[in-house]
Amino acid sequence: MARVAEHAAALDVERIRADFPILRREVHGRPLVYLNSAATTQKPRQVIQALVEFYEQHNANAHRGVDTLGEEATALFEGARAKLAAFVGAPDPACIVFNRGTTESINLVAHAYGRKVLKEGDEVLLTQMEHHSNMIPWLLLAQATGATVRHLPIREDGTLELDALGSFLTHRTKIFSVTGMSNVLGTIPPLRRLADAAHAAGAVLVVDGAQLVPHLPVDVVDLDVDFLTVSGHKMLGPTASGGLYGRRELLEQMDPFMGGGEMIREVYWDRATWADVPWKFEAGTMNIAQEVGLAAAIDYLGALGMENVRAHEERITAYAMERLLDAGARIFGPTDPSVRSGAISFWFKDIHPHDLATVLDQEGVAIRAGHHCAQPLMRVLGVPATARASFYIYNTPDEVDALIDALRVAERLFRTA
Amino acid sequence: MARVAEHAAALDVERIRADFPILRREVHGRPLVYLNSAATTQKPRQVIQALVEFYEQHNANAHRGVDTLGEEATALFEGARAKLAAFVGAPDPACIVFNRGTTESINLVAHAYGRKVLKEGDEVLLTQMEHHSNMIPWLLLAQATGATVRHLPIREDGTLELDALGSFLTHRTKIFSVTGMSNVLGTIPPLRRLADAAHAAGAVLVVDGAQLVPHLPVDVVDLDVDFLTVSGHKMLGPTASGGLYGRRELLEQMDPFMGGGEMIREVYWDRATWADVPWKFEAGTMNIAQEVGLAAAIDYLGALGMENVRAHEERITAYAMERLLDAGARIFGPTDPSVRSGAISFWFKDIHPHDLATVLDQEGVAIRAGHHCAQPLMRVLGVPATARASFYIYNTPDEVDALIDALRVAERLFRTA
Amino acid sequence: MALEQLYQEVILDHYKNPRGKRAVPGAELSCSRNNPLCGDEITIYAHLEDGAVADLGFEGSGCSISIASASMLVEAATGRPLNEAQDVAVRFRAMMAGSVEPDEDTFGDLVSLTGVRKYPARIKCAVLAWDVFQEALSGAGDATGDAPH
Amino acid sequence: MALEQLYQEVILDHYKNPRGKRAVPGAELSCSRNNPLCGDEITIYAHLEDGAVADLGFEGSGCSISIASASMLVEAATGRPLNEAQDVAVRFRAMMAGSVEPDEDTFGDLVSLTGVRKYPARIKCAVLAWDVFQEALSGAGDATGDAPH
Ligand SMILES: Cc1ncc(COP(=O)(O)O)c(C=O)c1O
Ligand SMILES: Cc1ncc(COP(=O)(O)O)c(C=O)c1O
Repeated sequence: MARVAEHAAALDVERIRADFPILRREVHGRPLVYLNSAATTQKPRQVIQALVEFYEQHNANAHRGVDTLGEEATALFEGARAKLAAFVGAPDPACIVFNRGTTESINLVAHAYGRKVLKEGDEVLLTQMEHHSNMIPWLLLAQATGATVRHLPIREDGTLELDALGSFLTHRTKIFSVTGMSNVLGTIPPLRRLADAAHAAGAVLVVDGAQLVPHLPVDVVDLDVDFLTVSGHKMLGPTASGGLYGRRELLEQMDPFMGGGEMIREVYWDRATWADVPWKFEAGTMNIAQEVGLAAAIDYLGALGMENVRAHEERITAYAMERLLDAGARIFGPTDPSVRSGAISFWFKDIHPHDLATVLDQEGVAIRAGHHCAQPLMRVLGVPATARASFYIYNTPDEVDALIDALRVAERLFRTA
Repeated sequence: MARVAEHAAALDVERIRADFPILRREVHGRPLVYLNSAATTQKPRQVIQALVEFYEQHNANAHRGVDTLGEEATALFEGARAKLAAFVGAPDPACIVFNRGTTESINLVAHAYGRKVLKEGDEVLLTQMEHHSNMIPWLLLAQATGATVRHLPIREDGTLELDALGSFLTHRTKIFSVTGMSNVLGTIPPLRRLADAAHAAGAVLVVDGAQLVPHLPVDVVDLDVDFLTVSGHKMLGPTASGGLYGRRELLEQMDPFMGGGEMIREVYWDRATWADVPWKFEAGTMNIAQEVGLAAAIDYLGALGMENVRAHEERITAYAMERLLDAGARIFGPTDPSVRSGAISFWFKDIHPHDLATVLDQEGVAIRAGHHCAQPLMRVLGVPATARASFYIYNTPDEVDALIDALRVAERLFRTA
Repeated sequence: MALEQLYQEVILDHYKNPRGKRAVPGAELSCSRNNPLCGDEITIYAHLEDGAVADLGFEGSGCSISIASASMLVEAATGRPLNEAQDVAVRFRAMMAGSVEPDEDTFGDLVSLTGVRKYPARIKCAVLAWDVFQEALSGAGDATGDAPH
Repeated sequence: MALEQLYQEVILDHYKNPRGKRAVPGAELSCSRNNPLCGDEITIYAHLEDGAVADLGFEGSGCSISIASASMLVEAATGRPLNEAQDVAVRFRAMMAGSVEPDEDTFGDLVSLTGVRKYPARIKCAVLAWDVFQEALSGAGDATGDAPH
């Protein structure tokens, strides 16, 4: 990780900020300080413009027409697929299935791969720090198949208990699904090592890339992962954009997920055959404009360079952690910025995170408070909820200062008299 | 139907056209004549602007934050739900589940209702004129449950063979799923009658509203349907907008469809409980901006008045059918414009629809050619494909003339020497 | 200023010194519920005598609004006949929904919670204890899936 | 004008008077495939003798481009040794993909199909018969799910 930072160029954050119209907004009379990019990122004008241009110039249904608009829309949609493939290092655009994001992608894998592969007595391995979107689909799958779901523990410092891997990842494990970057703790697990271990045990490795893909350079071939999910809305793209990378042989073996128009080859009253991958998994009218918008987001990130994105976040995370600790906050997860993400969960002066978020909002500072869709992890951490500040390419050290100032306001308000 | 047209006000089509930026486009040097709204409609600036405004002013994840942006995004998203509920006459916004459109909605019902209810020997009744999106999910369901899928025949004139209803809809039928308006034939089945028959047989009625909802006033209570699907992209809304109306008691009984964040109440390692409807069916980050865009589309249609929309389409359909028949086209489906939609499938001078569409495109006229995601219906009609022109609020009689002129060009080109 | 209106003295006081924050010995009615947005959880215990709420208490963890509201609930409902207590709950919810005006005589300290009305995401915090209370009174607590875990 | 370039005389001629539009008696190889976009379906029949394509024919319905292309395929491949026939197919596909330049000597009438390259959605029509032909030659026709129905 440290290597990334060394040869990285600094982002021109002022210029970046100028691309995000919403950052000129005021909240309660204060300039918006948006520290909630782990929930969803803001969108640059280039992405918004791509949507406008699609709807004003090229809007049509994809893969259905021989008319000019239809061909343009198809070319833009398939062009977006090639861009996303290149962005994650996929060898072939056919390995990219488009859909709404990580949640739909994991449901797709659980349904189309899991139901085919799992039998009673088999196991799905998760970790203790998964998002509900990487838990519930497996729970439902386990109920449907008689398989069992297990959870690799985390250590005190918020990293995975890798010493226990051998006893959790066994010949019974058919699927190992793990976050590439924890949305609560910021932890970045050693994916290549997990992939090797999974493969040695005869399991596939599914990576929840919701937080990973927006924040780190990713190469599915280097990492040797079998599935990787992408949430477009967390990487400057529109809501309802994103998809799933899958190893081609696996995608080809899999059953369809949803049925409908376009995912078929031939349909008879009582049977049907399926289209080639990836279209086998794309039923009905897709999120065409959204994926075209995501392509613009990928262009934007590509121009910045993902190594530089990462270096910027590492710097701002280091500064934020220092100031938060100084201010008396308790931080959950690894404390070394070079091995973690810029999503910082904390607990401050025994003020309930909900109260904290409300007070901060009055000061213009948007953070997230709650269980972050990770209720079981909250129980492990021994708190009902945490406050979370998270950073992206448009955040500045001044905004960290604004966060700290706002925390002081909350402290004064809630100080026990 | 005739009643609707009588007291309807004429649409100010020139003013409407000015709202659609894409209609100023040229194709091969000719003004675009877009006659493919049954595939997807164009978008007015009001809808595009709603998207821009969302991303520039209010973008945040819904239902997750106590910050100002989060509350604004949530209010806009839930406001869109209330608008869609009112638009289809749903008694309560909680009856509206958001998702990508008709295909996802039918998959949801097949999965969350069908898998719960169907047993071996049970039947799902469809008709011969369904879209693949209203066939494949039931085929997959039948494979998973051992149930059988049957198809109510159509008559020569493209209407349903209602005399056969009694023998197809029996005590074995648990689900009757029918299009509200055929995308190939234009047929509008008598939904209330079908609902009554379904209920008398102890089945639920699912209506594929992809074509219906954009083109006719709809009231789910009057029609007494149990489920109705909505495709936002076919009614001026963004791609990836729309959803499902479901009778509340049914939604409450149903299992979840996809699992993930937000659709839960409490999550433990080995079990979970679900959120109230409709959120039980909305996992992960939803299509927030898209539903907000759909709300703007509903406002737009509401201001025009759906009765006036229908009256306009009836008039232009009558004119188009007259001119097509004059020109020597063979039209599939009912020929009385007052009982059908403005989607007109035809066969012209034995020119293959694909060739026809290519020639028309050169003349600026966009139509659809193919099997329209209804391969089995094509076999019933005895053709490999049809050409289809379809109309919406922005189409004019002049555009019908342009279609006819372009057909003449094709005729000259393909005339047997 | 807005913050002081939300976090009024009386709210912070109830938060820091909650009334009746204890399990009630011999409570016939008890019920637990969580707020899925934030994970807050409140359990209500009620002991009835002669058709009145003789003793009332709560346990749980939550933000200042949810704890203060629970504490005020204990004050407002203890000692009341069942139907009166139920009535207060109904009217409090109406006040939070904006359909009933706050009135010091009826609502006492509870009036201070109307500041929350401007924060839609926090209204759930203010009514959480009341949800649980109403469920406990209806005896429904055991039948639903929301029993204490 | 663009239309005339797409629908050249020679294409329309092959469309209206397709060569070899018939089942081939005694064909050892046959294969069927459809274009899922439009429903067009082509079946190819080939009879081999001494390692050469002795007789070739097709049946099916389709647009002018797919029928003309099938007809030209019959002309181009009949009589050729298997490996040469396979080679024509590979080079035709390369020409349609734009990676090989059209050349009248090699391709004959097939050159007329390069007008289709400007219409991405129609390229599938032009190569449909060739897909089926290659599949038939590879003997794979029976193994896939794409056998005639
Ligand atoms: C780690 C993680 N996994 C999954 C998700 C869900 O992803 P999506 O919002 O794309 O469904 C999120 C974000 O909410 C996340 O942070
Ligand atoms: C009758 C009918 N049903 C279903 C669909 C599929 O709907 P969607 O595109 O919203 O998935 C369509 C349109 O493609 C349609 O016309």
